Amino acid sequence: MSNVTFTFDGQQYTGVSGESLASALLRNGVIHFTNSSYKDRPRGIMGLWVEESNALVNVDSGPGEPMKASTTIPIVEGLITRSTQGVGDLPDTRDNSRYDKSNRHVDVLVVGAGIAGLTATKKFAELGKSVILIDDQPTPGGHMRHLGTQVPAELMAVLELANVTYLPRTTVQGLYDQGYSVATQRRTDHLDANVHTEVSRIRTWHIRADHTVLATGAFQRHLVFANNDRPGIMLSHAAATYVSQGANPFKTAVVVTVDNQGYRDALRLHTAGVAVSAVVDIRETAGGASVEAVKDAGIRIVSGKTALDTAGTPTGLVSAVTIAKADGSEPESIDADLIAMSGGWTPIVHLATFIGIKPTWVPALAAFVVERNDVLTSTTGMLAGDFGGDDDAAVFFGPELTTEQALVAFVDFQRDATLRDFNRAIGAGMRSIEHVKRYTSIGTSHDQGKTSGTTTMGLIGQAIGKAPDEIGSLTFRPPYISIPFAALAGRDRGLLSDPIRTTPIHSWHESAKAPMEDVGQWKRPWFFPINGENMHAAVLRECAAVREGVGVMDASTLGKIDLRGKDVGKFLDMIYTNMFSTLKVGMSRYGLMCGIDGMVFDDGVTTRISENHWLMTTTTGGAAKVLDWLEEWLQTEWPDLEVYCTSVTEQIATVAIVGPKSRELMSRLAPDLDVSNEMFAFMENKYADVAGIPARVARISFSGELAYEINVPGSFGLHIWQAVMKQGTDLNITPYGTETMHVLRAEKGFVIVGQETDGTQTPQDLDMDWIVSKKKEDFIGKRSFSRADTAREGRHQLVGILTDDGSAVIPEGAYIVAGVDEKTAPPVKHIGYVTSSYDSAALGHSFALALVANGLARKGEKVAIPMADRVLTGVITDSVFVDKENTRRDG
Amino acid sequence: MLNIPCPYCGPRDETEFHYGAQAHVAYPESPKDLTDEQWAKFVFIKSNPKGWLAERWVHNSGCRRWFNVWRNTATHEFGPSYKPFTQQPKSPA
Amino acid sequence: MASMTRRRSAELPDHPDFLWATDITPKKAYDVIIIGAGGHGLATAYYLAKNHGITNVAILEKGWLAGGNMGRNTTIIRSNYLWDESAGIYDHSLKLWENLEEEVGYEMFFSQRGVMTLAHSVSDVRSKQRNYYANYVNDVDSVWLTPEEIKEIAPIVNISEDIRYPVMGATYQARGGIAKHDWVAWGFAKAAADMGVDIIQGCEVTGFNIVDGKIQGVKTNRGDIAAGKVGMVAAGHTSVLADMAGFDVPLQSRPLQALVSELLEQVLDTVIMSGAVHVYVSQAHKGELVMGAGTDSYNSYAQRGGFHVVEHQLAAACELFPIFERAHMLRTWGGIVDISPDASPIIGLTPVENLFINSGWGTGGFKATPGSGWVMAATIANGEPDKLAKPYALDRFVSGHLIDEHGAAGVAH
Amino acid sequence: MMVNTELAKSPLGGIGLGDATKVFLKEVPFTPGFDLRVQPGTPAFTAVIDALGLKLEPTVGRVMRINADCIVSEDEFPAQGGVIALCLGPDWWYLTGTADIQKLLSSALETHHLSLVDVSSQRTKIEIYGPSAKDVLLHYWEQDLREDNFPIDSCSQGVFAKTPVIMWHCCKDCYILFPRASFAKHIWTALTDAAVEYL
Repeated sequence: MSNVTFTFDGQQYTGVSGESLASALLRNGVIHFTNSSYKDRPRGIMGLWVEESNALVNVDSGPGEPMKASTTIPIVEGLITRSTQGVGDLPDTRDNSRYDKSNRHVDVLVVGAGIAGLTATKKFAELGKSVILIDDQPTPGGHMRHLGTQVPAELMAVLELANVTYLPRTTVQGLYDQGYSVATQRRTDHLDANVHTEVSRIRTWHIRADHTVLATGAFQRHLVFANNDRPGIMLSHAAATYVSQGANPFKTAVVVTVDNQGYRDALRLHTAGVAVSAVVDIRETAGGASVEAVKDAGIRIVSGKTALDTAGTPTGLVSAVTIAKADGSEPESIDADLIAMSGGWTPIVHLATFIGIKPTWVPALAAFVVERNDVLTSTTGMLAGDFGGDDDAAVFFGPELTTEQALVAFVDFQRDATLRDFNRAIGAGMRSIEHVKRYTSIGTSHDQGKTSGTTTMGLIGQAIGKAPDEIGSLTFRPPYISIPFAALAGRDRGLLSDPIRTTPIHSWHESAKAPMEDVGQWKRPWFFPINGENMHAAVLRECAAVREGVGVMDASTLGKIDLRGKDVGKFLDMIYTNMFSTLKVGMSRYGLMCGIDGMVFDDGVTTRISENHWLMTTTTGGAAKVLDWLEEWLQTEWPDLEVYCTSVTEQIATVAIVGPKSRELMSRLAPDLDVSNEMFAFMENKYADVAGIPARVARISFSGELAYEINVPGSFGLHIWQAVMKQGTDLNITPYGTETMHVLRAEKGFVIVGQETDGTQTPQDLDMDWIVSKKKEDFIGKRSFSRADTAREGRHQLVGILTDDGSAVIPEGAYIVAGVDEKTAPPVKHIGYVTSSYDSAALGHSFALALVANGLARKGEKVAIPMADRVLTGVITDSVFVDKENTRRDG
Repeated sequence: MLNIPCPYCGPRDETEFHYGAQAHVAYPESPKDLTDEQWAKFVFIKSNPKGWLAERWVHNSGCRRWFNVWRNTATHEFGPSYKPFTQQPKSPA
Repeated sequence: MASMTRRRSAELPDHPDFLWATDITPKKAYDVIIIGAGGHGLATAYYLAKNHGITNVAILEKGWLAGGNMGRNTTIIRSNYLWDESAGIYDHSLKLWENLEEEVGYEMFFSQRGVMTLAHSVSDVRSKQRNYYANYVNDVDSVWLTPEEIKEIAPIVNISEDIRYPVMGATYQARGGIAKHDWVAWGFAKAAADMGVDIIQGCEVTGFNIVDGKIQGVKTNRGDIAAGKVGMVAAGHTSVLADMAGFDVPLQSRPLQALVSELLEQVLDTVIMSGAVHVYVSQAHKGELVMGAGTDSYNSYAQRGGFHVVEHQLAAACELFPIFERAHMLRTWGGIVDISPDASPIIGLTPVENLFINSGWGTGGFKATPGSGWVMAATIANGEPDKLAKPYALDRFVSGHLIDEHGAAGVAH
Repeated sequence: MMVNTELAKSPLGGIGLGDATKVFLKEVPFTPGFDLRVQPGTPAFTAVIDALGLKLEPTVGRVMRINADCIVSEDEFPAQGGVIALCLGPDWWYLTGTADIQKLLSSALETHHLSLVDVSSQRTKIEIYGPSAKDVLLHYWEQDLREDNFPIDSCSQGVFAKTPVIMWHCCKDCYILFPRASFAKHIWTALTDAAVEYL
């Protein structure tokens, strides 16, 4: 036992290593710990562990932490703490501690390493079960630790067994369905400074146990009497434990009890050298070994009385207690600087109630207990009502008090909630425990009612003449004790906060300093600025290069699904709105998918590689969703279709070379490939060696320009890209990003699912009736087209908009008003909104796509776009702005 | 964190699955012959009882199979799980 | 955080000495029975009495008053929804909020501290901006904030470009804010009770008396009670009631989890929501951080969800608000929200004559409490949908005229 | 397909890290892989078994192999013509090894309804071995890795650091992850961050 130096409220103290901050402060004579949150009353340490609701601190040393119970903080050299008044503060600095998580499956989880928990561990370990034993104390033994008695050797021995994992300083925070528990382990706070930084400060355990044994023990309750909150008024079990461990600032004690625990603690105080003036017992008669022992020790026993009120010193410490009968009669004052309360035991039912178990009230024990023994969960020890025999508690929570006394009789210390508040709640009509809690805020503070819960229900019972269990059930919510946010974030911070997806060509994009766009989890190059260009300049340049020369884009993020089997065509005819079964081998076709509600859901190009082998592409964001969609229909509706789906998104890297000069570049990359229109037509696929790699080349265009998509195995993606850049140098090959891709497709009126659509557009709304098969008997979504609202005239339809001022780019999302003479000040009736809007190099003019009510019939009409700072005007046009005749795609 | 009994892989954490709501709602034989009301019922109405529900899950991070399982929505207790197009076990209720 | 002044939080004032009568024995018959003493049910009863003079009303509650989602939500109030229909009903509700404390005569801690909705990607910005412009034409107050302007209003937001999903902008509704849920419910309850409404707790509806397709009353665990009209305002339990009444509702009941921290010095004096990273947060009057996330994926009536949802939410919170790293999660809980296919409510008539429905508020019901009660009361009183409620009729699922607010819901589900 | 490693790049460039007496992590680039889909109990299934010379059992989680003893820290499987089959679903196997699997199955593919898709670039291969290998994995892997539940030559698909992976317990203290190529860097970052405490 070495000494350590620590700081509390700016003053240095010395304590014994291994003891708690609370213990060390009592050892140093600190009884007045802080003042209360709202009423500013002096308060001292009252408890022993997490039930403490007065003595909270902010920890300023180490990583720092607000609002910690001083009873749970192990003192270490250099510890710096500040008392709080029930409100924490958050430092502005980052917490650079490491936090992590780990997962375990186990046969049996035992919660609590008291005698009951150790006994259960022994039992299951000897049956050959794997056991995880979790305890929130630094060493095993539970109450025995506090009593200073030795844990039997045969129980200690189980900790050494190979099939037992013992986790001390670990708190089971939550118990969930199917034996799932969450625990937090404090791994470094008890260690002296400079712990290796690779060790996590707190580890969150996720444990799935076939069976969970709850041996969580119990807390002692306080009693509700006038001025029961003065420093020096403590739970008897806590006071006796501190004092017998040498942390003893007290001289004279009065023990106020409802059970024999008070007598046991009186003896411990007596033995430790505190003069016990009296044991005041609300019971008329008491018996048992501990009672006899108190008599033998010559300690005065007062029967049938309890504490009514206390007196204090000028600084507010308790100096005397007035005892009386429960009705307040026969008062007598006794001097004492320690009032030790034993109000009965409250078994720790938290974990049980988390999974919906309702504790039962046992009057003989004056406690809510949980007796459970089923496949998933069992209880033992004090939680199960085994109080070890002779407690013989009275059901008593406090004496009758006058209104004035009730004003200072505290039920919840940290919330400063008094019996008076409580009585007002009853008077106001509150009957449910939940209502009383909300009316008074009892039980909502940092300790979450660990001490006040049962007391509150008991008092309501007393007030309206019902048993505590008729008031409602004692229910708690996870976590058992508070947990730092960062600990629950674990490693999911910074880079790891969400997975980043990259293509095989990503390293090239990075070295080109391209700003990235987050598309789902993918990082995609947004644009490729050269010599300090801004985005607008870069995109105009990239667009022009593609329309006039040749550009290159990394299209590898598109979702790709390999489809095999004789029924793929038939299947796709149901999935897509248009016909696929007629597609010829070697050809590609654009397709649109709808949900059963008839609304556009995804789109992409699908290729028939061979008779029974197809390759579908999806939107970048839609890949997983579409694969799930296909599997759902195949597995749950049409299991007889011979179709297998395989994701090949990463298998295939796709490099698109686009623009009038792409043919020249393609022929350089693949000398053996005939790239003429005659031999290699639009939507055709060819196989050739490209830069030495066998590739599938497709004549697919998302820009309207002549284009070739080079598809190779992912591991060759970077090689192909580099070859394209090399071979294209003299053609001024121009890499472009997602923004330019968006502008180019918009100029052609091609939609982007998720930009032109928001889940409420049919193909017809997108002016794509051409892609809805009239021949097919059925396809997914078809039936919904004929619903009243879906079939009605005047739905929002995709059109173009040209602003009168060609230099003004309408903000995307802006709403549109019919005519320019209409009122434009809000509230104003709108006819639609802008989905896409860009400046266009090709047009030398800005342009936009929009969804407008009855828009197709409105082409040529003037519109206004009202915004807070200005009103733009323009005209509704066709949604295709460039190359309406589709001549450019063939070069 | 539910522990969901996949009939192919055994019990796995909820995070490996996607939910599919009420089981045994088949795509209509001939949608075009349904009234709008009947079609709306197929599209939008899924059973939502408090208690035992035969529901669909897909083990999409595992074997990728869809399956059905009885689950009590009031207690999160699982009953038997079973493959599509196999005999439905009777409700544990 | 120099620009941030930290305030100590204050104790709340006392509730009144008397709230409502308890242990009421139900009468044999009422003009109107409201099923569910949640916020919307209480507000419905209040406006039935106040706006329509109908006071022979009973509210039947199987548990305790405001013990459902009203007692366990994150209390965010805003009206900056996307569609015109939504702007109509939610902004009506917000206007009612703005005079509610005075009108009802009860402190509700209604605080118009603003609601900020962050955007984290190019497409996220696009859809949030559309929302912003939609609010503009509907005359719902809304502004667009740059990251720097966000920092002005909420200095604790991390606007660094290096985080996984950088903050690229936000919509901000200054009139939005929070209120204290219990106080709101109790205010409505007290005012309704004062006007003669019977609030009957621990009274569970076990069936309906329906003759020739017309409601006659309800069966309860405390006997049959006759009624001219019945309103179902039972949130997550609506499907169970509809089953008893013999019709279908397109609802799924899902767990929605929320959590609070311990009391902390004030560091956040607005409401911040981020659909992209699934977190929303405000700091309540006493100083606790109140946070919510997305719903769990499966149907449940168990009032609890998966812990992984909470862990994900706190990870997101630490990224967005580094100062929260050391804050403690003090309590988590789960509610049961009734999710409709288009994330919009279902209000109006049912196939049973004189049986009315108000449900499907999903994750967003609290903000609508007064507006929902207002239109439901009018619908019940007049026997036909209030004009603001018309678009939300059950038949929209047949016609296909959905009001798809998924994008605008607190968290994109 | 034989990989021209001159021109090919693996997602992690064959990086390795650690200490075999504790835990060692490394990427094994260019491991061939195929997704096989075939319905057990069909002629197609029999044809596959004959062609591979490996009696596939349709038990999800079972790994079967011939001529393919796993020798950790060797970049190649020792024997030529080795085939390893990881059963991922009731009609789904992930095939890897040194054999020319495409060639072995080519005739079966012509005559039967089955699907064999080259996914060699879809996934990469990361070996994690050493006494602490399991502990490192359990920081992210929520499935049960206890030997009786996940013995040698078990495999499983699941979520690892929020990404989809195939996990194979290939021999004592040795596990192999097959992550999707696009997530490889993320998984490597996650693994090395978790490994720090054990090195």
